[in-house]
Amino acid sequence: MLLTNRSKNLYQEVILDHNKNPRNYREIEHPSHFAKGNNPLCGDKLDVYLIIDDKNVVTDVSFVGDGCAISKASASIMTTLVKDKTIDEVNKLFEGFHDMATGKIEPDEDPKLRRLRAFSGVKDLPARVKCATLAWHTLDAALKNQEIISTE
Amino acid sequence: MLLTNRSKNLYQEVILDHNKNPRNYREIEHPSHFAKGNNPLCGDKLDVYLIIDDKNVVTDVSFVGDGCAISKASASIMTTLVKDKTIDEVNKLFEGFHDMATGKIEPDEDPKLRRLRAFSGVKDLPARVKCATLAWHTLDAALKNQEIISTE
Amino acid sequence: MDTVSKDTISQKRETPGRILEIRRDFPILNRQVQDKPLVYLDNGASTQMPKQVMDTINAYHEFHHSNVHRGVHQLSQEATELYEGAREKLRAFIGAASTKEVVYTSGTTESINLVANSYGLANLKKGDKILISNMEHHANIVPWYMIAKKTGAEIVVIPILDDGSLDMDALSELMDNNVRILCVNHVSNALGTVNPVKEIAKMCRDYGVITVIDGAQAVGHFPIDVVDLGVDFYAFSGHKMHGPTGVGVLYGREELLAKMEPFMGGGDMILSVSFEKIIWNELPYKFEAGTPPIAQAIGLGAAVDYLNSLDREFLESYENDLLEYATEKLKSVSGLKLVGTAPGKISLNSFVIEGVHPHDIGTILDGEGVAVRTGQHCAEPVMDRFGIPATTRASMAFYNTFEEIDALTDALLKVTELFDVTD
Amino acid sequence: MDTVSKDTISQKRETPGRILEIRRDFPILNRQVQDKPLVYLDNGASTQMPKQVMDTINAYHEFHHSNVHRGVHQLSQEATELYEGAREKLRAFIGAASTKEVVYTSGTTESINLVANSYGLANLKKGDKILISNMEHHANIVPWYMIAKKTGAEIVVIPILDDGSLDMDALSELMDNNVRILCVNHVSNALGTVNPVKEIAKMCRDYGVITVIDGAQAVGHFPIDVVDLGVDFYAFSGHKMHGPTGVGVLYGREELLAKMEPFMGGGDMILSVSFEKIIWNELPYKFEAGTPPIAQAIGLGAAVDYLNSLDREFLESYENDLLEYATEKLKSVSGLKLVGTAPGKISLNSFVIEGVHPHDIGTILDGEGVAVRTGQHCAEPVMDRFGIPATTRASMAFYNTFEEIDALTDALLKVTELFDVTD
Ligand SMILES: Cc1ncc(COP(=O)(O)O)c(C=O)c1O
Ligand SMILES: Cc1ncc(COP(=O)(O)O)c(C=O)c1O
Repeated sequence: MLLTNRSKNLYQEVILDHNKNPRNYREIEHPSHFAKGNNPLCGDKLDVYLIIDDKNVVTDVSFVGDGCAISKASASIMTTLVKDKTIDEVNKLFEGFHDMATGKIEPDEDPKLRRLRAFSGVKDLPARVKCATLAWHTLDAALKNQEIISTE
Repeated sequence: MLLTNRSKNLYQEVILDHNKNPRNYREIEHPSHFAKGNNPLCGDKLDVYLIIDDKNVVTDVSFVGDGCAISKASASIMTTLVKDKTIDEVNKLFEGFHDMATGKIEPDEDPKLRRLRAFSGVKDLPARVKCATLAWHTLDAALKNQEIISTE
Repeated sequence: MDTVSKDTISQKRETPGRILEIRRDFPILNRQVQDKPLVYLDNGASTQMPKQVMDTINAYHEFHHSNVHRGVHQLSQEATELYEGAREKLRAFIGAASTKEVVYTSGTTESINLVANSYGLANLKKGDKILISNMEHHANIVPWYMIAKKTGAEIVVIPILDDGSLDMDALSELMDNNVRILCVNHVSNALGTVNPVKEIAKMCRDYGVITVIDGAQAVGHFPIDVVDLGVDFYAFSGHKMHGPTGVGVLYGREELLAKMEPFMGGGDMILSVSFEKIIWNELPYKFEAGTPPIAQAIGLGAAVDYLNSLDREFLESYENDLLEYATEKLKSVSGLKLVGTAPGKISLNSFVIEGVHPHDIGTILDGEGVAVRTGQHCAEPVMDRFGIPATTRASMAFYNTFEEIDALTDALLKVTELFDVTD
Repeated sequence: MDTVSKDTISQKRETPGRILEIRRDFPILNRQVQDKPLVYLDNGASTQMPKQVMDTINAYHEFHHSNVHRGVHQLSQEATELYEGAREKLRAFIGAASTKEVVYTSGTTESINLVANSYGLANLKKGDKILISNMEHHANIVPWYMIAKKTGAEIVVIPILDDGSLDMDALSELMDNNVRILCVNHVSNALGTVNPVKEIAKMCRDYGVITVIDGAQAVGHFPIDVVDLGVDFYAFSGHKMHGPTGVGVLYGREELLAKMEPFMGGGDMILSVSFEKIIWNELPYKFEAGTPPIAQAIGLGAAVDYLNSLDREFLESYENDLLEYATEKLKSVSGLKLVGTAPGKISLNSFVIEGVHPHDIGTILDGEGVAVRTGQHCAEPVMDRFGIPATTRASMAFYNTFEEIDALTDALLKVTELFDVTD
């Protein structure tokens, strides 16, 4: 199969795998934080659930929703990364991820972004940046107690 | 004075004279027919008064109004021409004038149009055809008992 | 290209020379995208413009530009003649009785908003019904939603069948004496369906129902005759028929337009203005407030000339061949399901692929130089009707080739391979 | 051309080389009319377009055209970037705080209709007052007249002084707690008057009155800063600033726009649509229904680039010289009376000649190649105010020359000779 480099670069094994078998794909019955994310451009919809303990640590996190491979894999990988992190650490991760997806920094510049490197390809695809960041924006909204957000 | 041919052709002595000294420029107190004409494009306004006897003959005709030289001279000349004509004759004259002003016939083709020949130059000036025909359209409206008309 | 038998539709087909010649009129078709030749299959969103239209617009700007209607000077008269000349071309193009019935707008969307506001607002009240098909573009839904809110009228949805046809039986049943307005597109941009507008308009006349036909997707594909169709309002856009953006048309029957109040106010749509009293201008100017899209209207006239210069019957049958070929070819893609398989369709295929989101399909196709649209196509209710979040849409024009359909199919096979889709 | 002393304003003056160079950018200025060189003095109606803007529009059509916002493919992304890039240029051009405040429309007229309908209709009621200056263009009168009819609000006219200035004392007295909206143009197209918008806006803020500024005649002549001016809404058109027809802008303060309902409905201005519930899109998209004027917006962005590439301070002072020269020159024409002699004016002279109707003047000037506008300039109340049926208007742009003013004057002398006008 002769795919262009751009597509190969974007649709790496790790993304295809998380898309097919998303981790933490479930509702949490009594979340301490929750938000609905919405990307009207492509119809992506994502709910993010969180349980945060009194030490500001994410003790559980999950998502459900519909979306493209990029947004689904991004959500799945996000849940695996933020688990057991403090809110501060989560915010830093979001920031780093956002900078990488929009091309502001290279993934190699920050070791914490290692496992998110697969998404660095979206920076060349303005219309797809929102797919990659939707889960993170929704997480951010949940942490800030905004219940509905949309990325446009 | 070196005017272009077009302007010389349009602004002939006869037009300039009727513009300066319009004939039958007065109101008629008890007209049998009356109409207000209006060319919104240039703000020309013209009232035409008629007295028509029971033999369908125009026994008196007059106008008042504001307008450019073309429309004023046209109204003035019109009043001098339709006086003592039957409605049928007036309609024929209107038709001939209209055809000449819009370039459908040459003034020489119809001897009755001799005294209207000065207006044949407007056929090259689409924006001015309405000025030349406003008085005639208003006359026509008066004869048809339409009280207000506008040419556009 | 391989030499192939022309009869086997599932095999490769050769594009007629006449089409290849027409392609030369469209400079953008030479573009490269990701180092591959552009395969432009997004004509439903906007069509490309031939050199002839560009040249007309340039000549207008270089030699004739001026404001229209209000000037006695040469340029203004030329601009007015070109602008009004284009209106006459458009009149003939859609078979309207008079240029009074041809109102320039900024596009289909404004055309329909004009009808909704000028006709709808004045003629609808609580208890009245507006019938809107389930396959409408948002342009023929949202304005009515807004007017329904204001008037208390009720929107009633005309359902569609599983193949994407309008449910004509259901429509007959929905017709009653409370229906005032019926809104339907001539051609669905999401499904490709060509609706039986003439039949619908006949039914509406019997009930005294006003028809608002969205012709955005029709005008570029086949000839229109609004009188033969028997419709009341017909809306379309320049940029979907190889003309410019920023211009469109509302056709309306003179009798209706004459009674309607203006939509917008400003210069040119009035006969006289004081602060106490304003008198509206005559048709069609009553509905054209302010400086109109002069260059764009003239460009649209040139697009009409361009289409008229082609053999439209041939183009229509060629587009049918393209559709047939594409429909057959897409069958070879695992997991692909067409959305919209009505018997009468323009050359447009909407589809989903099991397990692959349209957005991913679009990105991968783009990497192969193939431009398709993915998403809801401004027709969310269609997506809801078919229970899908979005589709991928390959919408063709007469300048597309069989080879481009092959390129589309090849690119889709790469998608299914990457995402491991099996039937 | 004769060599003359540059200090004697009533004598001939030489046009600076920089201006002659700029003229080369405008192909239409080479036109011949009636076998004479075109002297284009109808810039108030519409300005001419430089080659640079044409080239941008052509390049867009030849390489990038596609619909915006909704596509993942390359062309759509390029078109979106160009279209949104132009918005950012316009934002900077008028000094707006955010692109959310820059709404594309089809022109000044639609911009004002948008405010009248979306803001006016929702916020006006019986007893409220709308202040409108007596020098407004119909575009800033008719929409308010329509809204006043619907809401019962009252239109109150701000008088103008004999020289064509706004009567600021009268304005102060008209300000009261029932005034909701004030409509005034930045520059009058009939008189040339530049209004003290900053001062007016300050007064309005003190009374909580919303300002709707018609900037159609301002943007092409001098730089604008909406934040410095302190206005609420500011409307202008592309074709009056050397950009294309079919596009304009409404600037609105974000706080106000955010609370307003959309004007038109359709694609792109919504986040989600069902027949039961529709959610509007964010700013500025909420106000941009349907396919926008894409090529035109991009062309307008190019017009901004073009203006920015020039030394605007120099152009402004050159235009002042032109005005001064023309004002002086026109004094030599028997029976000529200027209408509008306010201390602050753009390079525009409206005038009447005793005993000669403007329409005749226009035709004779056209015969000499001189394009002026004659009539009411869509500002009938101004004509009524000065008790005249119409004027002749010579409206200049930075590409006009002193020699062209001479040509205007010479042609006017022919008029007075023909019509035998004496002082
Ligand atoms: C002062 C003024 N306001 C508004 C307008 C209307 O602009 P447009 O016709 O481009 O909508 C014009 C131009 O005709 C104008 O000069
Ligand atoms: C069926 C249909 N109706 C209406 C529209 C709206 O047209 P425009 O965006 O040009 O106003 C479109 C195109 O987007 C369409 O496909």
